[in-house]
This record gives sequence, C-alpha cells and structure tokens, in this order.
Amino acid sequence: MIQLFHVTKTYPSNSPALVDISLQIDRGQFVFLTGPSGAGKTTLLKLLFREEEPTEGQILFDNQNVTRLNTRGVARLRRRIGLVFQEFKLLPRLTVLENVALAAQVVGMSRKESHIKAYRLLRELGLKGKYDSKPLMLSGGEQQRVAIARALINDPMLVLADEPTGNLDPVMAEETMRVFLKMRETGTTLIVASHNLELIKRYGSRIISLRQGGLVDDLERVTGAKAS
Amino acid sequence: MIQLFHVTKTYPSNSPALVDISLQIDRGQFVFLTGPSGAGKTTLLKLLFREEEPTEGQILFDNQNVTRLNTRGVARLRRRIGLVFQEFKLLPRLTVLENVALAAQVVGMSRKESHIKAYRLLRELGLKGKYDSKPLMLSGGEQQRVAIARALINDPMLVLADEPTGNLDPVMAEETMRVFLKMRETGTTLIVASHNLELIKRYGSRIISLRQGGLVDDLERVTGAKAS
Amino acid sequence: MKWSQLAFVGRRVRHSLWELLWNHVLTSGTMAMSLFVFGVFILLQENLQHLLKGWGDQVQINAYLDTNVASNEAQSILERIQSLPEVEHVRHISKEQAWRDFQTALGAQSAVLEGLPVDVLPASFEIAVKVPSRSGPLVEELASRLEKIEGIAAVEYPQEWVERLSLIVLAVQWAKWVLGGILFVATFFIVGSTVRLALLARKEEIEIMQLVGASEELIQAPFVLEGMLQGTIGGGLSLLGLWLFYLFLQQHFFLAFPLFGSMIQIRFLDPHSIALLLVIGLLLGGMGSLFSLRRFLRTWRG
Amino acid sequence: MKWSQLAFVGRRVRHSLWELLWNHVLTSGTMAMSLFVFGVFILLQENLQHLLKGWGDQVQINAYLDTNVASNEAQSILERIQSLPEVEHVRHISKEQAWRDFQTALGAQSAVLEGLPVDVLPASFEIAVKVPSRSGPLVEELASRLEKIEGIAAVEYPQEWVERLSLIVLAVQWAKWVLGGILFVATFFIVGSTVRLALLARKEEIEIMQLVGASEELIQAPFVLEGMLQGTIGGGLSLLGLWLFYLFLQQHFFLAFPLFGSMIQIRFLDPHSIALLLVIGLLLGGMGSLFSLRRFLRTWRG
Ligand SMILES: Nc1ncnc2c1ncn2[C@@H]1O[C@H](COP(=O)(O)OP(=O)(O)OP(=O)(O)O)[C@@H](O)[C@H]1O
Ligand SMILES: Nc1ncnc2c1ncn2[C@@H]1O[C@H](COP(=O)(O)OP(=O)(O)OP(=O)(O)O)[C@@H](O)[C@H]1O
Ligand SMILES: [Mg+2]
Ligand SMILES: [Mg+2]
Repeated sequence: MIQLFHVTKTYPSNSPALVDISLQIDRGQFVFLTGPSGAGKTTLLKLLFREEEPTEGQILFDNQNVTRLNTRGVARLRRRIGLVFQEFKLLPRLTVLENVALAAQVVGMSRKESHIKAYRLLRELGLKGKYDSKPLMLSGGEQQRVAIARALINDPMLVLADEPTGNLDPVMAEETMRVFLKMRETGTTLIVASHNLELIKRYGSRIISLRQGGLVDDLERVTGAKAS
Repeated sequence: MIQLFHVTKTYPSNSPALVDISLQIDRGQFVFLTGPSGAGKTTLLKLLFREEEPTEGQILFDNQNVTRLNTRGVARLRRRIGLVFQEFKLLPRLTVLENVALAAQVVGMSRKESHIKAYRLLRELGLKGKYDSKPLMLSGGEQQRVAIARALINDPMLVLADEPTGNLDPVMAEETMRVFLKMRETGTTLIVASHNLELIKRYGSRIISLRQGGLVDDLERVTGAKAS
Repeated sequence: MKWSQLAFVGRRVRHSLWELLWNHVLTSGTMAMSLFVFGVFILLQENLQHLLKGWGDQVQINAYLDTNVASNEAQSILERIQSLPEVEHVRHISKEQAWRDFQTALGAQSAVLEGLPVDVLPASFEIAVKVPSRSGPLVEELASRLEKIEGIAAVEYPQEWVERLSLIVLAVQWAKWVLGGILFVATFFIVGSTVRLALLARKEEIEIMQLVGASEELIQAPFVLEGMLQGTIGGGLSLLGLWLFYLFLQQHFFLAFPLFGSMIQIRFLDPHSIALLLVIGLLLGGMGSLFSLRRFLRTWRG
Repeated sequence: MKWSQLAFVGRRVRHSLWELLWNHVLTSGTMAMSLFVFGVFILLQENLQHLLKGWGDQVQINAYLDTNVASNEAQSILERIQSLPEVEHVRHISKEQAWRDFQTALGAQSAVLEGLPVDVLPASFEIAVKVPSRSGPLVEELASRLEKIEGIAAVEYPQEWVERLSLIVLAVQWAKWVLGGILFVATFFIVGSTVRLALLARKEEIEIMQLVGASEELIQAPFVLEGMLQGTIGGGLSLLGLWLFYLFLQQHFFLAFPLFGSMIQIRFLDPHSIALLLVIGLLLGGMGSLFSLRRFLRTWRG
C-alpha cells in the first residue's frame, strides 16, 4: 500500500534527516519504527501525510504519488489517515468529545453520529467521565488517549502514531496496543514510531530501525506470535 | 527539605486528584513518582512549584510555606527550582541556546555568561550542533533534552521533572539519568515522575507510588545499589 | 460542501462568536473606527458637492438698467435676454424691489438709509445662466454681449466665483479619489492586521483542521463569514457614529455661522452612501479575513 | 532590577520589535487612527475657540450721533464714553469715514450709491466692550445708558450675537468633555483589545517567563515599553494625518468660503495640543498594555 523509492529528506541548513530510504509496507501490516532520538522517525511519518515533502525520491500511497498532490489532494489524503502526534495537538477550547468528533465532522459526518462514535471510542480507551473536560484539564496520558481516539474515529486506512505510549503507564500502553490490534483486523495499516522496546517486541509484526536518517534494520516476524 | 501535610487537591468539577498526602523529602534525595495515568503525579509536581494551590493541607519548602506566597514569593521560589514539563514548553521564536539561557538571564545572569553555561549543558546532553536551531526544527527527544538543560542551568536546589524520558530512546534516557545523578552529587534534590519501570528500578533511591490520588507505596532503597 | 458541513461551519462561527466575543468586538470596533473616518470624508464630500450645486444656481449676471428706461421697454429687453440660448431665466428687479432687498441685506445697519428716496437704486435683471455655460470664458462673453444691449447701463457678475467653482469641483474630485484611496488602503491594512492577530491566536485550530483533512473551503469559511459579520456590524457602528457627528456638526455649524445657516445646510449621507459604507464593511471584513488567511496559510511555518 | 536585567529587557524589546514588526505596526496604526479622530476634535475645538475669541472682539456697540453735532462736541462725548468702566476703547467714525466704509462693504454693489451726497450717513462711535461685560444683560444695560447721552441719536449692538456667543462657548465646552470622554474610552478600549490579541499570540512567552521565576516587573516591562513606543509612534502618525487633514481643510475651506477667509482662518494644533496628543499616545500605549497584561495574567487559565 505504501511505497518509498529512494526517499531523501534534508531540512534547510541541516544534515539530511532521511537518506535514500526505499521500502514497501503492505495493507494490514503493523509496523514499528524505532531508532535513537533524531534518527528521522517523525520525519518519515511527516512525509507520509505530506506535512513535509521529500527532497528527493517518490512516495506512493495506494498507488497515488503523494509528492504530486495539490492542497485539495492533501486534504483528501489526510482524511484516509489517522494521526497521533508526539505533542497531541488538541484544541484547548473544545471539550474532549468535541475534539474527537471534530475529525469526523470535517469529513461530513453529522454532529449526532460523530458524537456517538467519539463517545464509544473514548470509553474504549478508558476515558469514561472525561467527555466534557477541556484538554488542559486532563493528565498527559489522558490527552494522549484523546489524540488516539481522534485518529481512529474515521476508520482510517492508515494510522500514523508518533510515540503514542510515551506518556502512558505500562497497563494503559497495553490497552492502547490492543485497540490498535483491533483496528488492524479490519484491514487498517499501522505505523507506530516508538522507543518502547518491550511493546515493540510484543506487538510488532514488522520492525524498521532507523539511525541517523538511514535504514539500518527491517525485521518481519514470520511465525505469528502475536500477544493477546 | 520538602514537607507535605495532609495535602488534598480537587480541581473544580472533578473528583479529587490528590487525597490527603503527607510526606517528607530530604535534601539530595532522588525520588521517582510513579502510578498509572491520571494518578496525580503531575498535580503533585504542580503543587510544589505553586502552579496550583492545594485545596487543603500545607506544603513547606525549605521551611517556607508554599501555600502562603504572593506573586513575588512565587517567582523567588521558582528561581530555586528547575522544571521539566511533559510538554517541554520551549519558545518557538528563540534558538535552542537562547531558550536555555533565558532562564539564567531572568535571574540576572549576564548574556555572555548564560550563553557559555547553556552551551556547556547542551553539549553534555548530546545537542552539539543544534544550538542555533529553533525548537520546532528539533526531534521530540531533542526538544526534551533542551527542556532538561533549561531546568538545570541555574543550579537549582530542586529539580521537578515530568516524564523527562518519555520521548527518549533507552540510550539517551540513561545519559539523562547520569546528568541527573551528577546534579545530585552537588546536593540537588530530584523528583521525577515517570512510567519507565526500568529506569525507576535502576536509578531511583526512593519510589513513591500514587493511584487515584492516594499514596499507595513509598519505598526507599537501603543498600546503595546505585547503577553506574 | 455537504449539508452536514454547512451545519458544521455554522456551529464553528457560533462557537467562535461566543468564545472569542472580545476579539470580535475589537475587530468590529476597529472597522467602525476606520469606516467612521472614511464616512466623515464622504459626508464632507457630499455636502461640498451639494453646496456647489447650490452655488451653481447662483451663477447669475446682474444687468442694471439706465434710470430712464420705461417699464414696457424693460419688458422687451427682458424678452430679448430671455431668448438668448445660454440664459436659464431672467428676473426683473424693480427700483422698489431693489430698495427693499437692499434694506434687508443691510439688516441692523439699514438705519443709514433713512431719509433717502426710495428710487435711488436702479432697476435690474437677474439673469441665471444654464449649466453648460457656467464657466469663466463663456460667462464673460455673455456679459459683454449683454452690455451692448440698449437700455442696459452696467453688467456685473461674480467672475471670481465662477472660476473658483470649477476649481473646487476639480479639487473635491481629486480629494475624493486620493483621500478615499489612502483611507481605503489604510483600513484594509488595519483590518487585515487585526485578522492576522486573531489568526495567530487561533493557529492551532487551523493547523488541526488541516491535519485531520478538512478542505480549504471548510477551514476558511468560518473565518470569512465572521469577517463579513464583523464588517457589517462595524459599518453599522460607524453609521451610528456618523449620525452623532452629523448632529453635532449641524448644531455647531448653525451656531457658528448663523448668517449662512440656510446656505450651508448640512445633510446626512444619502441612502446610496449608507449602503456603500455597509457593503464596504462587509467586503473589507470578508476580503480582509480571506487575504490574511491565505497569506497566513502560505507563510505558516515561517 | 539589576543592570543585566535591564539589558535583558532591552534585548526582549528589540527582539520583539524585529520578530513581531507587523503586530507593532498594526497597534501603532490603530492608535494613530484613534488619536487622529481625537485630534480632529481638538482641531475643531481649538479653531472654534479661536473663532469665538475673534468674535468676542467684535462685541461692539455702534452709537450714531445726531446730524448736527459739531466735532468738538463729538470729542467730549467720546471722552465721556471712554471713561465708562465697561468700555475697552472707542473709535470715532466721521461721516466721510462712514461713507467709505459703506462703499467698501457693498463692494460690487457700490454702484447704487452713485449720486448720493457724501454726508448722507451719520457719524458714529464704535465702542468695544471689555471682556467681563460681554454678556447679554450687561451690554443691554450699557446700551440704554449710552442712549441717554445728549447728542447720541441711536444705539445699536449685535444682541443676538452676544447671546449666541455664550451659548457656543457652553456648547463647545460640553462637546469637548462629552465627545472627548467617549473617544478616549473608545481608544483605550480598542488599544487594550489589540494588546490583548497580541498577548494571546505571545502567551507561551509569558507563561514560560513565569515558570522560570521571572519577576512580575521583568515580565511586564518589555510589553509596557513596547506599548509606550507604539503609542508615541501612533501619536506621531496621527499628527502627520492631522497635518494633511489640516492642509486639505485649509485649501478647501478657503475655496469654499472665500468671503470669510480671513474670518475663519484655520489654524493647526498649538504646541500644547501636539504634546498632549503624543503624551496621550504614550500613556494609552503604556497603560493599555499594562491593563491588558494584568487582566490577562489574572484570568490566564480561564
Ligand atoms: N523542521 C525541521 N527543520 C530542521 N531540522 C529538522 C526539522 N525537523 C526535524 N529536524 C532534524 O531532523 C532530524 C530527525 O528528526 P526527527 O524528528 O525525524 O527525529 P525522530 O526520529 O522523530 O526523533 P525523536 O525520537 O527524538 O522524536 C533531527 O536531527 C532534527 O533536528
Ligand atoms: N487543570 C485541571 N482541571 C481539572 N482536572 C484536572 C486538571 N489537571 C488534572 N486534572 C485531573 O486530575 C487527575 C490527575 O491528573 P495528573 O495530571 O496529576 O495525572 P498524572 O499522574 O500526571 O497522569 P499522566 O501519567 O497521564 O501524566 C486526572 O484525572 C486529570 O483529569
Ligand atoms: Mg520524533
Ligand atoms: Mg502527568
């Protein structure tokens, strides 16, 4: 579903953040992206949802060239992608429920429908009773889960999650992984950038390691030892 | 150095975030604060630097009642505390070096002196070559380390760090812990909220566990098995 | 845009109006301020033009008759003048009429005329000139022709006024465009900057909308609608201010220039200008938002 | 505050001026706009007052002499009038002088006087009244006393003008305070809101300063300094605008009312008012920043 051909990304006045990356990710894969701080994980994700454009190389998403999209095309692309950011990016003036429902309303879901769906997702992520709170009234981990709920509300084909468990305790992290796994069953592709070695070992069906912008390792689990 | 007497914190229109917490932390201790998401870790830290006031109970810092400070007193208190936030809170318009030096300039250090000191700290935290970058041009882990450098520049008596390694890879996390340990040798007290069980086990000389606002555990390591 | 998305835009606008009431009040206030100043100039211009029109009517030539002209002779001269193509109409001022007019004009000083014979002043014709001929050279030429008519002793006309008239018309037209243009740009600039500041305060909102895949139109629509609303309200406020200013001017102008009260009758904006001000407000608000928004979206990461 | 901290504040201001140039231009522009409108009213008021002062000098009583009064008699009457406590000075207008004045006053129409004897107009005294006595009842009382003097045929004075005079003085004084007050509040309000928006755009900066233990003064100083700078620049810009407005008015007023050109000589703001405008700008900027800042810091989490 996703193909990268010799992708290089150099930020202005900086050494390259990604160097000549080529890889292919199939539909329904659960990919972990690891590597030390500054390795280029976030950069890779940003290229996929066209927050940044590659300096060189091509990226195909569902056989569509991501590097050649206009503004309208970028919006259409993003509606099929669920995003979880390292910094959450929640709107402080909206309630938790509205924050999650927003993503659905933007693509044309009615208010009522979106609220019902957001409600269900939030409950699943253990945020019962926080629907009407504003994001700034939540703990770090709670905010992170709201961000995850928002990423999932449109049943995206692809979920890009950047350090989605960085602020979660081990139990909550497991819970979140389980939600991801459930998504995967419906055919969603998941790409998760993370430092959490334990989670990676337990859940990743494919582990891509970056270092200083280069692809240093790409392991795929053959015997399905998926944890429950 | 820090004493809490029956501290309770209830946010408006919420169940209590901290319930009847009493504890004492001595000078030079390295305290880990753990507990599931929403347990009240961040809230406890916020009470210590007077971002929030306790609903009930008293907090003493260096024999000074934190709950009774006026604006001027709060500013003076914070100058003796180094803070690392879950959300970093860096100024996007200043360079990394200026962000760190700002904290020193605010208490009256000259520009030159502050730059030299910031320079040294950033190098120690592995951010050589990023001095002139703006925070938004850094990876998550790099931003986190900038935040740590800022917290340490004034040689604080107390460091409060909220999930300081949430975005760091294991190697970088160890590195950071070592910087903390060095701070401790000069008599600085450290209180670190974290979910990282491994780090906690290796470095914590005291581990305080919260759950739903209550103090459920308070372990102190007796035989000094401090890792190197 | 789907119906559900229209409803979404509506909710966002309502939400923003409520949550950022203060900002909206500010923007409307700033626009009101700008449009007020703009409106003052329109008011000035309209009144000047009205004044000019009034004066145009006064481009008249006085032709004094010889003292010994009989009234039937005067009548034939009048008809002859009337038939000239440049002449709008002619009024005959008899000696008695002239005396009475003079008395009225002198007002308090009329006491000095006591004891003078009533027929000391000559009879005359007041000749109003048609619009196309109300320019310096043409009036001059007409006057010299009138002077040659038998029975007419002297011809007088306000030459300076006629010359000034065309000068003022020109000046006002220029001032209108130059000052109007400057003010329009200034207003647009200020509104744009206000909107830009408001955008800066709401940048996460825009960013997040972009990230969840909202279309450009969906992101921009609430801002543009708000801008239009603010602009229209600002226009309304400026009209209110102008009305108060008008009342103030009216009172004080009359008091200040009591003798010319009827001459410089101040008028409020005509409906056309009122509509113009509201439309400019609406457009400024909408366009200001749109422009700032687009530039903001483009230079976003800068 | 230590020296190093002063230097810090200086750096922050310079930094902000550079980075947020656009915002500063906006705030200055808005202030200039407000101060301009404010200044227009000062201009109006100053000119009205100047006008009034001119008119005050014209509160004069004309006393016409009997035709048969000899010139030495006239001289003794003049001295008698001169000695009255309310009288500022007296001017004797001989018959010939009166005739010439009349001719001048009639201007183009003076042709009608041809053939009249030069001594048809009576001689008179022009009596200027001292300032404290320039009110309706006092002038009336003085006039009735003058009328009783032997040799004086009639006394005239511009009663309506005198009454209007006090009315206008009153009205302008009221307008000055009421309109001035309203405008001042409006300006303060707009400036405060602009600053508030700017603060909203810089709230992380304030928050972080607070968190690293910066004192209140250190946090507020750069904003207040910037506000004062903006205000002063805004004041300067408004003065520029006023000067242009003044030039415009001057040209067009003279053209529009050529006959009264000398009477309503338009003047620019006096140095005192210029300083006032700059100081108001400075204070509005500084105070507006400080007020917004304090309220912002208080309701911060809201
Ligand atoms: N907008 C930017 N402008 C310039 N340089 C950037 C920008 N974003 C990232 N970089 C640089 O690119 C490199 C890779 O950054 P990236 O955010 O992809 O790392 P990462 O793997 O996500 O690290 P982390 O685990 O710390 O989040 C870093 O050295 C960073 O400084
Ligand atoms: N400003 C606030 N207003 C209202 N409720 C709040 C506020 N801040 C925190 N809370 C609530 O208080 C509880 C404790 O929050 P806190 O941030 O202390 O948790 P935490 O232990 O830091 O969790 P995490 O590990 O997820 O960061 C949570 O339920 C949260 O929703
Ligand atoms: Mg990253
Ligand atoms: Mg927390």
